Amino acid sequence: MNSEFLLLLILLPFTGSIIAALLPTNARNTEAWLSGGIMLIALSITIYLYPSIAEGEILRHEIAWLPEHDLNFTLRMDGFAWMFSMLVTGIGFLVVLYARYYMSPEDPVPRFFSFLLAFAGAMQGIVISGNLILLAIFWELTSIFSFLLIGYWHHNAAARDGARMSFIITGTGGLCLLAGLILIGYITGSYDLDQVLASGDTIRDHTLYIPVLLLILLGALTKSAQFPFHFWLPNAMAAPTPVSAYLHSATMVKAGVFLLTRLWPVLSGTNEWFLLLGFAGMSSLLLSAYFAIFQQDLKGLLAYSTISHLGLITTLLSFGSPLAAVAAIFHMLNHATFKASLFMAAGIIDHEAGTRDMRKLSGLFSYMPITATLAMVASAAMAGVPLLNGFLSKEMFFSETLGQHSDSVLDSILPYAATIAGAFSVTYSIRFIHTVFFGPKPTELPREPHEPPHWMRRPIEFLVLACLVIGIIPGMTIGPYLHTAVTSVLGDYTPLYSLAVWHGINIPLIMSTTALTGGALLYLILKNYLAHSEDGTPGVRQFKGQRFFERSLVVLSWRWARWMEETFGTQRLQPQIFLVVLISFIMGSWPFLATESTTHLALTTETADFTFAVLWGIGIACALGAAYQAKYHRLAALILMGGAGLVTCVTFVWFSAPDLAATQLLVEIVTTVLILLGLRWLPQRLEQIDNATTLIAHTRRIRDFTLAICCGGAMALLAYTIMTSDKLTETIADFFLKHAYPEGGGNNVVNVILVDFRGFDTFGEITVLGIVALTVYALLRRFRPAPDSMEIPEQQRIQNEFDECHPERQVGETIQDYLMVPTVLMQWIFPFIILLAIYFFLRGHDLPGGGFAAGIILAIGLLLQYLASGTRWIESHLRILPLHWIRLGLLLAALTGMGAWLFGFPFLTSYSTHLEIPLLGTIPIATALFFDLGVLLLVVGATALMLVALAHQSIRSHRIQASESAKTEEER
Amino acid sequence: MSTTILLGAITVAQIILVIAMIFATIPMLRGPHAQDRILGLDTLYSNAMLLMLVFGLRTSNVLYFEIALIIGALGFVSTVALAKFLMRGEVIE
Amino acid sequence: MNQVTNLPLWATLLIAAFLIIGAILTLIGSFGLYHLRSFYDRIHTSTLGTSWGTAAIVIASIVYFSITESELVLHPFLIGAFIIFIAPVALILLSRAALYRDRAANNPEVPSLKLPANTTTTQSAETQLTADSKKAADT
Amino acid sequence: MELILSLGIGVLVGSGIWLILRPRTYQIIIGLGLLSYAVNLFIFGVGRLTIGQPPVTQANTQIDPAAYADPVPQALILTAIVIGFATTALFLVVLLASRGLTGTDHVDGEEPDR
Amino acid sequence: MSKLFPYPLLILSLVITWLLLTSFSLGQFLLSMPIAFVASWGLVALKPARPRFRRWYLLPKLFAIVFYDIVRSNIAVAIIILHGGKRVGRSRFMTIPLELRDPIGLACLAIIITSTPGTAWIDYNSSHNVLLLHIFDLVDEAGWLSLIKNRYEYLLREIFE
Amino acid sequence: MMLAPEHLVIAPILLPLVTGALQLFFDDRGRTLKATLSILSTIVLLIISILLIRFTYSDDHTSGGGVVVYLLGNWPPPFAINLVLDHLSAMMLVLTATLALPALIFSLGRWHRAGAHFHTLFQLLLMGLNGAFLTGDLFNLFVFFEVMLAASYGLVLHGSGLLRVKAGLHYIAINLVGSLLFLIGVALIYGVTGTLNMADLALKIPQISASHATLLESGIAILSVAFLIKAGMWPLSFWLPATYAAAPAPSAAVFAIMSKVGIYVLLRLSLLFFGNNPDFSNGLGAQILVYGGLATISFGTVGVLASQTLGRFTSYSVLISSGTLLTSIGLVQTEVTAGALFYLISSTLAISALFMLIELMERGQNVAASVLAVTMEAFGYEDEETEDEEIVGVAIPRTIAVLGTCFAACALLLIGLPPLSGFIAKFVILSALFSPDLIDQLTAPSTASWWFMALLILSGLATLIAMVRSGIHTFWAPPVEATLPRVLFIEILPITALVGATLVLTIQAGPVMRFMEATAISLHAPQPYIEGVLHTPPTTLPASTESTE
Repeated sequence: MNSEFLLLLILLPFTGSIIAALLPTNARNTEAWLSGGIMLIALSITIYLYPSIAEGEILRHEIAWLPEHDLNFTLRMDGFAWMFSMLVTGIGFLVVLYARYYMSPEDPVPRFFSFLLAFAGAMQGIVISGNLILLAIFWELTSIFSFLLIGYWHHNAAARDGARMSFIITGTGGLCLLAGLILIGYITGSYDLDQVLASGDTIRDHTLYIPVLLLILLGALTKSAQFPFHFWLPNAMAAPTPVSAYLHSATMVKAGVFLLTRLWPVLSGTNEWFLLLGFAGMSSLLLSAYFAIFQQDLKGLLAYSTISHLGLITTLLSFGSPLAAVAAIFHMLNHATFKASLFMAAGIIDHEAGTRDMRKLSGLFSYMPITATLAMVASAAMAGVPLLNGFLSKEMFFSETLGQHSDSVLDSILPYAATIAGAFSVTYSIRFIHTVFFGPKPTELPREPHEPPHWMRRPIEFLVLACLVIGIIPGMTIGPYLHTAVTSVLGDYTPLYSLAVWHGINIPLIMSTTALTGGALLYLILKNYLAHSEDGTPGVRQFKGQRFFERSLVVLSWRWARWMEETFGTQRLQPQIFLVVLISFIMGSWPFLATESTTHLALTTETADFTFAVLWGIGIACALGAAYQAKYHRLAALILMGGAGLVTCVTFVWFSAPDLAATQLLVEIVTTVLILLGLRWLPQRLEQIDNATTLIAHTRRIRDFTLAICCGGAMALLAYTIMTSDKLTETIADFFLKHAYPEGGGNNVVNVILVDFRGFDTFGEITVLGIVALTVYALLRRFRPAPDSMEIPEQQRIQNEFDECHPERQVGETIQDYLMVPTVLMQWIFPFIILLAIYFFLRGHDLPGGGFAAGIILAIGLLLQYLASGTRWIESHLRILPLHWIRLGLLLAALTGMGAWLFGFPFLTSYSTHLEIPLLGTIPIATALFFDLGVLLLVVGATALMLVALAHQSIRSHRIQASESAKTEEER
Repeated sequence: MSTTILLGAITVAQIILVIAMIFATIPMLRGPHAQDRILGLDTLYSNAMLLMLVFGLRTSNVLYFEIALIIGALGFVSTVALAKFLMRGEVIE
Repeated sequence: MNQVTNLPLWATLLIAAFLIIGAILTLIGSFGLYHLRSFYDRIHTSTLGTSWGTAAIVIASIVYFSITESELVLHPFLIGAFIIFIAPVALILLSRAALYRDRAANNPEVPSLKLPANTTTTQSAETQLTADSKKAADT
Repeated sequence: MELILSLGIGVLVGSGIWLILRPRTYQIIIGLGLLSYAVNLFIFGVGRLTIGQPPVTQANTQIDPAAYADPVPQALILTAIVIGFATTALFLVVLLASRGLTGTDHVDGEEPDR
Repeated sequence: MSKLFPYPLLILSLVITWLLLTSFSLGQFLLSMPIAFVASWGLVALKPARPRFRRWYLLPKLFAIVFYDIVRSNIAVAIIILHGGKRVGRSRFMTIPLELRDPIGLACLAIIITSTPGTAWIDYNSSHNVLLLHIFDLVDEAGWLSLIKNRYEYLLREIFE
Repeated sequence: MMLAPEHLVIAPILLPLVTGALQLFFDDRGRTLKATLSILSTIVLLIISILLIRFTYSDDHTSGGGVVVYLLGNWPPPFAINLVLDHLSAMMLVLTATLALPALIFSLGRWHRAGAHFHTLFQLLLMGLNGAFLTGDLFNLFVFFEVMLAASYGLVLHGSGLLRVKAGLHYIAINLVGSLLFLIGVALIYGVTGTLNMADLALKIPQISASHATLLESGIAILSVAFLIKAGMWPLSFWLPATYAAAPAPSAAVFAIMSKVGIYVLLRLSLLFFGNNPDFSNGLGAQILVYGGLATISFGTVGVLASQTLGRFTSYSVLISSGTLLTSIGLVQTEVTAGALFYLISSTLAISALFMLIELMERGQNVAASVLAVTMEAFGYEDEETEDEEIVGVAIPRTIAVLGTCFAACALLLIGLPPLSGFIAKFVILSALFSPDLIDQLTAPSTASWWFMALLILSGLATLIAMVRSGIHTFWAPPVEATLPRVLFIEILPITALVGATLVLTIQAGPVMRFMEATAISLHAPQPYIEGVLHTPPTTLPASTESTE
């Protein structure tokens, strides 16, 4: 029953977040009421759940999500989770209250509260998820929402940079964490937390322990801002102060140590764990405490102190002893209380004084005595002054550092380092208080400071009270709760510990005293320096983590990436084609090289026919010639390509493929004309001008030439092998040959295949043709020729000028004379070509021919008329609407195919019969004929559309040119 | 007897025609002017057409006539287009 | 491969003769194309193939198929007819284009334009404008 | 026969590949033309070569599939020819458009640095 | 009738062509009619000048002459080529003034001249009605002139004008 | 019409075709009508696809266990062409329609006016895609590839312009070469097997004679190069970023699935041809896929980081997605395949949405500015505006808020961050790679698996860096008012719809994954497919059916 409340704990904040996002911009109070209410409800739920938790019960709530992959929406709450849940909701409530007064009325608060609630939900999710993957999900969600919260004031560059940096670092950590958790799942066979917690030994003994540990530490340390990933936290201080108070004291950064504690039972206790974690924790503890002293920004100081305190917790966890773990858990709690209150205090100071720069702030005590007092108590807790909660956990820490953990240098320097760090923390705490509240009255403040609204102070008051109460009577206040938390983590290993304030005079106490006096002395020494120094730690001031991060990000993600992109990629076409060809060559010939069996290359010359050989001699010469001429003599290359095409066509005839030969020939004619039409728009290419042969170009040519020869050779071999290999006994062709006439109703098997057996191919093929025609049309509508080919061709200019020079001639007469006789002939041929098309169309089913050939013939007939009479003349006489043909063709083909549905047959089922018509005899009629008619219509339309669209460019460019020259004349 | 004569004649005719095709190809390759190349292509086309007619005789199959017919009726189109390109600089005005 | 059916001897001889004649005429024509130097000479030679070269082979096939199919197969005749009517178109267009190009290239072989009237302007415009047009030769 | 045809295919492929590796769009279009001849012939060769046996059957006779050339590759080539024609036409127009917009006929739309 | 079939001769030749392509049977003949009609549309749409055959009975004569000339010049040209084509200066251009102006007549002349080896139609100048020919073996300029003028042009003018 | 429901199988091909053809009857003035027609047709297409996916669920339609075979021309298999609907193809159909509808709606904002025949080309692209997914014939696949490519050429060039034409030229050139390779491959396969039907091939390939085996391998190798070009495997993929980035937004949005066609075919054919061959997973082919895929992910990662514009960035994401899928296919494990299928859907939806979104984002700013944003950072020009100490936030206009949310969603999807399906997809692949079941077999995860995991995470990281970079510059860099783009509701709607679809995918991850697993199992054990195809009888005349009964 209680377990369903767990779901509520998650759902409430997220629902609230959505509602908050939808509220109007100025609904500051509503937002605050909503968020506060939600936090309060969640807090009450948590409190309500305590009795069952205290009995050691573990609440579970499970919803199946992806059970196959063991990813379920499992919620689980034990004592430790409960404690964190209290922090999340309790401090969350206080922060909302504080934020209500902190945020300016002009701020678009819906976004703020929405993100804040969502963040709270995500944090709550981390705390109570019972499935490792679910935990990772919430983990990343906290990164995302913290990014959004830090970047809340995104008009501020610092906020953007800080947000980005925190997101990139914690996000990366999260991805690593996910990998680590998946590996844990791999090792333990489950992602379920309970199951994982039960298999600690399996994990520690596994070969993958080190990678798992590294990945999980990466996740946790980045999140908790531990050295060397600490630098994002100070930059995240660009966030609004409530965000800092919530995220950077109590929740977000705590997630890392939370996870470490959660997995402490299964991961800790090894040497690697101690060394890695201890190093990171110690470095953070010491360095950040030192850095904190030199910060001039209040929040910067607090940020570094946070890193330092988290370092303390990390160090404690690294020890692997149960007592240290207790101390760690205790310190998490304590740190949350005093740090949150300090952040809020800093926010108040900032709010009231208008600056957070400690060089400008001083003597504020007289303006805001209550706030000052509160801040003083909180910082005393931070410094570890007795009778405050900070002292207790720090004392535990000191005593733990004395223990023996592993045989290493780290171990022996631990107590000293801890003491020094303690001294530093005293120094920065004193500095915080002394600089801000004491000393002369401030002079350069933007506004007159005074006490904040008292509801804004309430959260601080509450937290400071907590510090005091816990610090004075720990056993009665926090004791039982801490115990619940500790036992849930440590289980049977829970040690005996005491939360007493006074343990007698022992080494930890001496260490504490040393730290307190040392810290105070250090402050006295540094005081004057600090009052005017630059922001940042001397010596490493130049070395800013942020700058380093940005630089390395730029280098890594930009310079190197660009370099790699250029090195391993290309934008040029030639290398791309080269690679494609090369790879196909390698892949295609690999099987031959890999197998031992050499393919029999029995050169049988006896069947070689002299005529055929000579024919291909011609073909080869043409192909080589075309390859040679294509650069400088385009027309020659085109002509030679025609020659090669002709040889191909003859080859088709030779080997019994009349249909192919006809189609090949017709297509070749149209292609030639098309290319000729295009040739006019290409630039002049002159051998003498750009025949530059650099060494690189030369090498490239040799390389290409080699590849071309290799591929040619390979293809020749491949072709020879397959042509001479045994003929298959059984192919689908047999079926076609046998059924073409009886069932397809046609004798020309190729045509029956095209319109019936594999009519669907033809269907697709004509669609391609149609699409291309449309594209060509669309493209040419926007066509603009290059300036140097815009003018009318030179020939026409000369001929027109000639006509102009002779008064008895009219302009254009040369061309008229030129075309007069051919035009007459071509016009008279036209009906015969139409006849030929009809002939080829009608006989296609039985003899070579068919819709495609007929269509092209018709298109060529039209083309001839264009050639003879010119576009304008033809279009004034003959209205052909190519688009009309295309759509009719497509529809006719489709409808013919669909006709079969009427009879309950699949698409394209054909029906053929032989009609007895008087006088005409039997005439084969097949529905495929209509399909073929569709093909014909489309082919005519598409071919004509392409040719005509291209031909129209000449007229258009003349027109453009004319209008432009007219324009220039007007300007004169 | 007559078969041998006929076959011989056909073979000879084929060889002669294909040699004629070689002669037609040479101007295509050699030039020197575009018009020479075009003329070569035109001749190559008509030679190929004749070759196909003869091939039809050889296989005694009427089917190949259609190819010859297409070359005969439409093969000139490329030549016409090429010629007009030379004369006017563009094919369709 | 040998699908040639038996024919009467006279027909065989007739067919063979026509075939050889046609082929040889074509060969001569193509040889001329290769051999002759001037484009205008070449034009004449290519006509050999398209006139009697074609005609002879067409006749041969008409005879052959008329006998084998035992009906008058005039089908190939159409090829001849098309060739007769169409070959001129290509040649006329091509030779005029060649003339233009030769004039533009100042080829001394071709006659410059002589027009009976206004001889003063016959400083032929076509030849006049050739200086910059040389580059257009042989695209 | 097979040898000659294979050589022919090889040379067509070689020339075609040489051309498509060249920098000028026109060379590419000619190269693609040659390559498509080669590929068509290759597909054709896959059906094995037969002389004088076009796949045109006689009506109402018993059909021996071995007596005819394989019609399937022929049908495939017909489709391939049409598609090849269409795409060549498109490529041509695109190269013209590229030439018009960039002013050069280099495949990359800009003259390489010399 | 003449609107529907403006070119009866065309229809006729289309029908004949169809029959040649297919077979001479009644069925094909019937089929050829609509097909020829459809095909003739192509020309009708272009509206070229209708040929007027005034003395069509002269056509056979023309055919015969041309046939004979083609055979003759075939032989002549073939011989010249086989001799190596060494005829310095004998292949030349010549201009011929014409009187024939009918386009179809000119087309016929062009066909005749071009189909005949040895003569080539190079250029025609409409403003002066002058024909530029190229003669392969030009020995006797006057002879060629009269050949064209009297043998062909005269007949063509008779037929078409 | 007793076979009416059966004919539904061909509807995804015919419907777009007929729509496209009908649209040609109206000229540009009838654009509204065309648009209406397009939308209606695409909606119907979506409904049909969903019906079809239900077909594959219920087994009572055919004997083939969820395999529905459509015999075109009513010829008995395997001779003629047939369409095969199974889990995978049905899924791809639904995905296509799901992408098409938003893209189409988006185009109504402005793109469909940018040139002629947009709607027709769009519909025909759908026809090509659907045909490629449905066909069961190798050569017919070529034809539909060409339909798809031809339409895509048109759509890339739609609107013309220097950038598009330049990219289009490369795209077309590469794909023409690819098509030739396709033909060579198909020819070789036909030459040694004598069949073109995929199911029949699956039967014939194991029985092939030794002398033909090398030829077959060579043919398959060449064929797969053609598919790898389309799938965008490095180093055959350089055309892809330029093309996709240059394509108009709605076109690019549909293109998101085009690279997946190559993947689809590889998946289908490799498992169909070699699924029964236990050596396949260790063979060279699988290795090429795995390592090629890894290389592709790496290259995509590099490209994502190096991109100056969002368009290129998204295109490189396509490569990452392709690489991930290729590797997954190459690993030949049922579980991984299932995860990969989930990933396929998720990443395709995300990329599609992003392509549309970036168009809207870039509409507000001039592109030069966003280029500058990156370079500015690269060359260390710091923003000199830290003086801005005002502690008042800036209200975000609603448009920006919606765009920003969508952008964030796309980012999460592509990076693989929770809570959207991108995370689930990556998780599912990874958890399948490191499946706990492997422990029992005592087989350590292969080296490839480790690399795969590392690259998956690295690519996510790179995407994160790049997306945060551009997202911040677009949405957060001041002043917001100046960059407020004019965006129509119908342009935002499709993007949100796609993002919503991924949300559904996330919540319904369980059922979806079960479907994917069923699909993966059927792919890895293709016997039902083969039998389903080969044993489908042609329809007999209704009359004769009665007589036989």
